[in-house]
Amino acid sequence: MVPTGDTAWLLASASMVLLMTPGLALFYGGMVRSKSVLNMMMMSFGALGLISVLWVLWGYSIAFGNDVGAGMLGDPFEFFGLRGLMEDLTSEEGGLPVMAFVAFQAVFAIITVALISGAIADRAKFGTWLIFAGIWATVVYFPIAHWVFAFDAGDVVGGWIANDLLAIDFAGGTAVHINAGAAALALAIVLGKRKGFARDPMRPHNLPLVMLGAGILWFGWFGFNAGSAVAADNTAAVAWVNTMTATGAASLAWLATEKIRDGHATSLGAASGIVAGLVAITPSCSAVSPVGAILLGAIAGVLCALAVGLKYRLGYDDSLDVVGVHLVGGLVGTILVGFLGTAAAPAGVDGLFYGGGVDQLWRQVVGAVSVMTYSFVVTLIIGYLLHKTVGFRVDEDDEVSGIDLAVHAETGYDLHVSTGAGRTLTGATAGATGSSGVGADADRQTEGSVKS
Amino acid sequence: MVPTGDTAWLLASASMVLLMTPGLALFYGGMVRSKSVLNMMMMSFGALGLISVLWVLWGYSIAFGNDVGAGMLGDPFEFFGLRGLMEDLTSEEGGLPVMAFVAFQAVFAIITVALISGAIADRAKFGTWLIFAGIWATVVYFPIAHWVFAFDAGDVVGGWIANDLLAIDFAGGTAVHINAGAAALALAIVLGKRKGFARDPMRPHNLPLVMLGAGILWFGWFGFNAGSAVAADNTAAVAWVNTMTATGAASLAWLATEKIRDGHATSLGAASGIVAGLVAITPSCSAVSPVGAILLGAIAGVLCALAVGLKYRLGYDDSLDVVGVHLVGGLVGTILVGFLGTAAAPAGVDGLFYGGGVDQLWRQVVGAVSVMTYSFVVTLIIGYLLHKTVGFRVDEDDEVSGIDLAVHAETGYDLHVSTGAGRTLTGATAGATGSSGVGADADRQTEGSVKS
Amino acid sequence: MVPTGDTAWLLASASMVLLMTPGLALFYGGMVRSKSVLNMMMMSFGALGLISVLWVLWGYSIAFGNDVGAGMLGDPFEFFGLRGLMEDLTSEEGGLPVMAFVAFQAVFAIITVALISGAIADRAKFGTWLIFAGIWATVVYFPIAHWVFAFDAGDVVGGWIANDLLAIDFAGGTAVHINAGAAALALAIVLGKRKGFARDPMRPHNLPLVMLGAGILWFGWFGFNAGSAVAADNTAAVAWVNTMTATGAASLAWLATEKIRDGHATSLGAASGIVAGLVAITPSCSAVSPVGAILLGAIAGVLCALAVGLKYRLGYDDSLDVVGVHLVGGLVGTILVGFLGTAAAPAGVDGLFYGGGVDQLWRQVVGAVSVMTYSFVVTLIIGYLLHKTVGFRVDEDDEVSGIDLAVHAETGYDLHVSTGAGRTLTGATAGATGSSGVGADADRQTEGSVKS
Amino acid sequence: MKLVTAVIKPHKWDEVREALEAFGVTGMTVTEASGFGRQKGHTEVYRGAEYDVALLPKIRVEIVVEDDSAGDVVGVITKTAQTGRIGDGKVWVMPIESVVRVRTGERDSAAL
Amino acid sequence: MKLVTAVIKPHKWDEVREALEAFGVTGMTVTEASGFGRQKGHTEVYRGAEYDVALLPKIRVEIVVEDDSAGDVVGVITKTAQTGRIGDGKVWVMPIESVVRVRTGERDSAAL
Amino acid sequence: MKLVTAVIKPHKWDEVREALEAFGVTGMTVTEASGFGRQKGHTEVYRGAEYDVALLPKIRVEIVVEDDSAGDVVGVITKTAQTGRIGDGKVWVMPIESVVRVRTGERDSAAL
Ligand SMILES: Nc1ncnc2c1ncn2[C@@H]1O[C@H](COP(=O)(O)OP(=O)(O)O)[C@@H](O)[C@H]1O
Ligand SMILES: Nc1ncnc2c1ncn2[C@@H]1O[C@H](COP(=O)(O)OP(=O)(O)O)[C@@H](O)[C@H]1O
Ligand SMILES: Nc1ncnc2c1ncn2[C@@H]1O[C@H](COP(=O)(O)OP(=O)(O)O)[C@@H](O)[C@H]1O
Repeated sequence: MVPTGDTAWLLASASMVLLMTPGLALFYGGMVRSKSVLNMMMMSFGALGLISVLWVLWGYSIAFGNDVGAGMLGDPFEFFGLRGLMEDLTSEEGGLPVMAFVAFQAVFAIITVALISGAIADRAKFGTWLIFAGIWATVVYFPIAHWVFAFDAGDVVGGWIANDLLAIDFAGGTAVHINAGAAALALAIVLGKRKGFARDPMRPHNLPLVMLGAGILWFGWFGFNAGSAVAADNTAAVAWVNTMTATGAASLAWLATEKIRDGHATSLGAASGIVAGLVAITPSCSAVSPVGAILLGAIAGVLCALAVGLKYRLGYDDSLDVVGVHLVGGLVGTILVGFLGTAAAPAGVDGLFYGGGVDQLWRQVVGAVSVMTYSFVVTLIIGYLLHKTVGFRVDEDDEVSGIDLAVHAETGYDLHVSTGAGRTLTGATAGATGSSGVGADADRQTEGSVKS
Repeated sequence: MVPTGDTAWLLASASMVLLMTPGLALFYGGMVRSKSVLNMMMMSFGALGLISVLWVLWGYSIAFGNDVGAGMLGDPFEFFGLRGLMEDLTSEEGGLPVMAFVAFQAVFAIITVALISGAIADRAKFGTWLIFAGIWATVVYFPIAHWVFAFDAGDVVGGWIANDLLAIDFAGGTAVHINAGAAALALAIVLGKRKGFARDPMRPHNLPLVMLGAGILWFGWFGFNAGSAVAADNTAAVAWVNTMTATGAASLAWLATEKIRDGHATSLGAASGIVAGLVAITPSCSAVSPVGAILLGAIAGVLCALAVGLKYRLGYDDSLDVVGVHLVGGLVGTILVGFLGTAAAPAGVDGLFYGGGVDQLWRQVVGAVSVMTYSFVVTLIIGYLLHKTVGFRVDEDDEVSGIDLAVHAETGYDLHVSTGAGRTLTGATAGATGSSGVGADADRQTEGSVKS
Repeated sequence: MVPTGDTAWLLASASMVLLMTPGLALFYGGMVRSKSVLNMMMMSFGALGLISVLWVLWGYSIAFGNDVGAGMLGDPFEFFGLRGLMEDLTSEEGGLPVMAFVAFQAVFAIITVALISGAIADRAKFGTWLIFAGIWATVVYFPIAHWVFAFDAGDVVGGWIANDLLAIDFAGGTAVHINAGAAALALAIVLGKRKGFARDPMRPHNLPLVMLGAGILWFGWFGFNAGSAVAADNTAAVAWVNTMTATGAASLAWLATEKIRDGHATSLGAASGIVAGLVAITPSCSAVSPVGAILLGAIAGVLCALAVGLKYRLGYDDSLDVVGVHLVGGLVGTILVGFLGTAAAPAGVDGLFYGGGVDQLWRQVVGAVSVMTYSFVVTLIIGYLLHKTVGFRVDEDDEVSGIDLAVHAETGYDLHVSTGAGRTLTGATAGATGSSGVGADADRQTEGSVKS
Repeated sequence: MKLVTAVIKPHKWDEVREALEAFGVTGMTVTEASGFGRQKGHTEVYRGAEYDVALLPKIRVEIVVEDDSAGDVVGVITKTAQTGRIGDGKVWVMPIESVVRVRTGERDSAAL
Repeated sequence: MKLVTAVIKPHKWDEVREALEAFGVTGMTVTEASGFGRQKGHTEVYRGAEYDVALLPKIRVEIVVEDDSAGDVVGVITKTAQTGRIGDGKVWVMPIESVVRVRTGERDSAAL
Repeated sequence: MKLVTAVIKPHKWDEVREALEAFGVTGMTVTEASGFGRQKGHTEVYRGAEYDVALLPKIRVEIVVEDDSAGDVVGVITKTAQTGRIGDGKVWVMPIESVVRVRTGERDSAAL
């Protein structure tokens, strides 16, 4: 028999997490200048399209296929194309539909890839981004998901972090955030700075969009974290409450940091604090108490608010602060489990502050550092290879005049009161024949085109 | 006993599908020029208000009342006003609350009506649109929902497509998309072309809004498709995964088509591909394998990308491509079930490519063509009647200067830095008396009004 | 054993209700002028951060701790920091995780606070708003939630409205809407009118944002109302359907009122009608039939549409009509239960029109008036105290030039085609040291700064 | 040299541009403007409160021309932008002392 | 004929328009502009990075007037738009050679 | 007094402003404009339909200057805004009869 309550929650969660990627597209898209909003959003939407296909083809199998050696990798062929997974029953004597789990994990893969794009705003070739996304998912994300999320089950052997190291990463602080953050740093280095970085203003063009994105991310994150219980149970409920309260605390902490340092509490700060809190509570939401979550969130809010300035000091153009928010926030959340973890919480492990000594702490640090190192190094290699071969960066001219127009032949907004002044339809590529000729429509007035 | 897991999923799904209509309003609204964004959104919101009332009054009864003849129509009086449906139990010995099913099916009716509006952007009288929506839902959608979604149950007799033809339409490829697409074509013909169609540029005024809309639609569509299992079970999970992967594939395929044909992969293309994929997987999500879904999505993406140019060749102004995306996508998805269906999927039927012969194929074709023909013809009649009586189109002047101002006395955006330059409050209609006089407020400065 | 279906629905509902606050931020944010959109949104986001922490600390305990006297207040220390609530079981022999209920109720507290902010658009000090929010939640909302939502259970004694008065308030017509509406009126009086109120135009700067907000609110409200069944059962399903249909009816009724009175049916009217209907059906969704819900929604739509003009007559600047929509709508919905309640609905009580006499009616009136009076008086006191001490209103200059810039040092939009003309980065506060100096980055060009 | 400034209705802009091109004008500079004049503005309604919007959207075109073309250019614009209804706009001509093409530094006639 | 161009603070625009109407000006053309001058811009902060925004929003009004009204129109604007604080703006007057009403083709005085 | 009007490429604006400040210009008024000229516009594609966008974004700067600075100001702008590629823009100079500082009522040279 299928446990319908758990399945209902898992499917709802998966849907909510899928929405996070469009939410991220808004969050990121609002932060760039209006001339590159579409390209920014397209990196997320491109990841959404591509990874949803790759996951079905070989992603799930690499992550959750039977281990092929040392907890590093699942068998890519075992469930290639999800074969054999459409049957009704999943575990032996009844259990969740495997496909519900496939669904839930798919959206994690998607958003992890999309997160990286924040580091390379305004300047990446879209085609190269897609190639990168496919390779990166295959050689970085899918294996790391195996390390962290594939628990041993019966005969099936899973990943080393989950089963051997026993680091606690409830919903992906390592696999998702540290991973994406390290990759982001690598790509920011590979692509180099935007023209005018740290000199020209590159301020957000649409902050309501950023805040909407943050709101959607928060909403979806309940699926992300509470859904990671893979059941509609007490663990899910605790994760839910911790996800709320740590996030609230992080947002307040970020605002307080700004108010003290800059004199103003900003809306971008509130939105950023929300994401920082969400990131930090991701690995830890099953391991800390609600009061611990407040503390953890507040620490993450302060540290991430300070960390986003690093790029100006160190000189890498992590345009939308993926490092400052996801890498730093992921590290904070993962490592603090070693301090703030309490046996009273569902994960049942005491951290240093609760008398558990350093046992869990070192496991957390090893897990975090391993993922960070692997991700950074491999991403650097992939990035440089693509940069030297197909090229990863658009022309400087296109960057200056705006990547949306150059790459996508589109403009984000046309809010002019005039009725499209100065624009004229010159050709409508039509129909199944694929010919791009001028339509035969008598209504068509060819003198409408420009002969400049 | 109520199966709470199934109910939870059904209620969550219904909520998600309700959100699709505002999502559609954004998707459509962003695609028109800024002078008509509100009217575009209002057609969806108007449908949302109106159909949610009509469904309760007689819609549910026409769709799911006992058949009154040949599988064409449910008894409109049986459940008029949903009478008798508030009791606790639904099926005999326990089952889903009927009201949950009422809820879930309501939102299908709403969005189907709203979809049509994309064909008549910028030029329809809002009042006439509402009248049309009410009539169309009553004589087209509610009966067709009976044909397709009303399965025989005990003594209760349902519709002919579901029970006699046995065409597979899991979540409404025929009832929703082919239906709306055919109606859209009819209305585009009735209303005629916008002034300047195919000559003046009518480019999207807010593409981030379009992408947000597409994201919300995708999210809601998991409720649409996976919710159509009416249970939180394996079928729902398979539908979920197929809905994800077909959509991703369609989006990529649309982008590839554009890249090859026009030289640019656009954000509007990504958003359009998403919707095309969602439409095509709607009827088929329970019938194909995940790999089949990739294929099906890719085909839909390519064909819809080619089909949207047809309107310029054939000369009908289907402004936002309801025909190119919903009619074509619906046909592709419905008919491909006859080819790509596999007995390993929940629907359990082999299509032509899986050795099932043409048995299912002809059923799919007959179902699709029947719905398309009925919808097109009846819509044409309703449309012309309204056009000739109350009038369906606004004045040419209002169309040119902008329908938002003329019909709704509003402007979508006021982003001027100046503090509302040149605008002055002249009267505030106040209070329960309904008088529209000038308030007695001493603070009111009447010299503020314009005497031009 | 945990009832997973109910838990799944409750967690999904809680997530949906959390999203309502960002939705409200958009709804409100779109309605103000572009120079104060961020501040408007920040009042909601600030409430989101702050109340999510306070709820965990003492809010839940005040609302749902054992009563400390006369049904007025729960024990603030019993569950301080949610202590002891992380265990697996909730009721004696199994039941919902308490933490799921904690989660669900948390988001009610958050949005109630956020709702108030609509009354004080464009002019409130952000810091004071946060202080107010914390005090108000503690002395107004948490106690009233106890009155209305804390049902006696075994030895645990709850609030007086729920258990003694027996007024029906299914999801918070009194505790949330009348409460927020009365507080809004008090704050509007405390802060006074905006400069130029009722003379200068202060029209919505972004109506698509308003409509998006309304759509998200509607979506989330299904969690709000149907989730209040605290089970995935028939009651939830009835609440769902009533929430849909009353809202649809209210939206149509508002539009009709506008069309008759002003000659135009507006998009702001549609969005406002949606919210009015949602408010009115909140207390009543378990108590009326679907046809009763249509009537109730329509009445609320008309009355709220008329009520929003009152502020010009009476001279208080309830900027975004929290009184006209939430107080009036809340009163309408709460009191109409006394007329339209039917024993056939889940609440099982007949109102005046269904032969139940005035028994339920007076209970509804007493409940409504009590909450309204308490909230108004206490809010007035808190408001004046803050106004006279820390100050509640920004400088007139800042109000005129725009609160976003003055308070948050941000601008909502930068949609200029020019590449950020005239703006230059002068300093990036960097890193963990917190120093705000100029970075050592060689790429940094200091001649980029302005020496005006 | 002269500067011809024209304030016209937005939906006439495309036609005017085409007519000017046909006439031989090779460049112009356009800004979005709002006009106030005899043409009535419109009324907007938000929650029952009415707002008079006195300003109407216009397109403002600036064209630098040779002295002897000025009259013709004004004529072309006047003819093309005319709908005969209030609010069609104005065209005015001002003297210019010099004009430079930024790209080359060419001056006056050579700068056009 | 003269062209009076005024650059003023946005929140003064309504008053200026009313004063000009009262004076008898029947039409004007308005554009949104940004001003750079003695008035300091402001600073915005995004994630701790500060941006100097040197430009300030202004309203730019153009009014074609009869030669002998020019001085008075400038006076009306100067008086009404004055707050006495830095950044109140400038008004300048230029000669116009001719003006045409597009609707009718009327010229000069008749075109106003 | 003279009015110098410059139409330049948007990404050159910051440099031009700095050069003008360095030269001693204390104020200017800026509007966003669109230019039409030799420089080709671009093509946008929406669902396979191509749109020619003839207009290109430009920044339009107005500077009131003393008679004898006009030439130098034009020179500074021309030099700074030059990229050598088509579309760099134009600068033209017109006579001004008077200018007033709104804040003080000061006139002409004193108004700058
Ligand atoms: N004196 C003026 N100075 C500058 N612009 C003017 C003047 N009068 C009118 N305009 C511009 O011309 C437009 C049309 O003028 P209006 O009086 O409405 O109609 P018409 O020119 O047909 O009589 C106005 O909207 C405004 O932009
Ligand atoms: N030389 C100038 N040419 C054109 N516009 C100017 C000039 N100087 C100032 N302005 C305009 O006037 C506005 C106000 O000038 P500013 O120097 O700030 O204050 P004030 O005029 O009160 O001394 C500026 O923002 C700018 O728009
Ligand atoms: N005759 C003109 N009158 C007014 N503005 C002009 C004129 N010709 C060109 N411009 C402006 O100058 C800009 C650049 O002109 P263009 O012909 O494209 O290049 P270039 O000046 O390098 O030859 C145009 O976009 C337009 O804004």
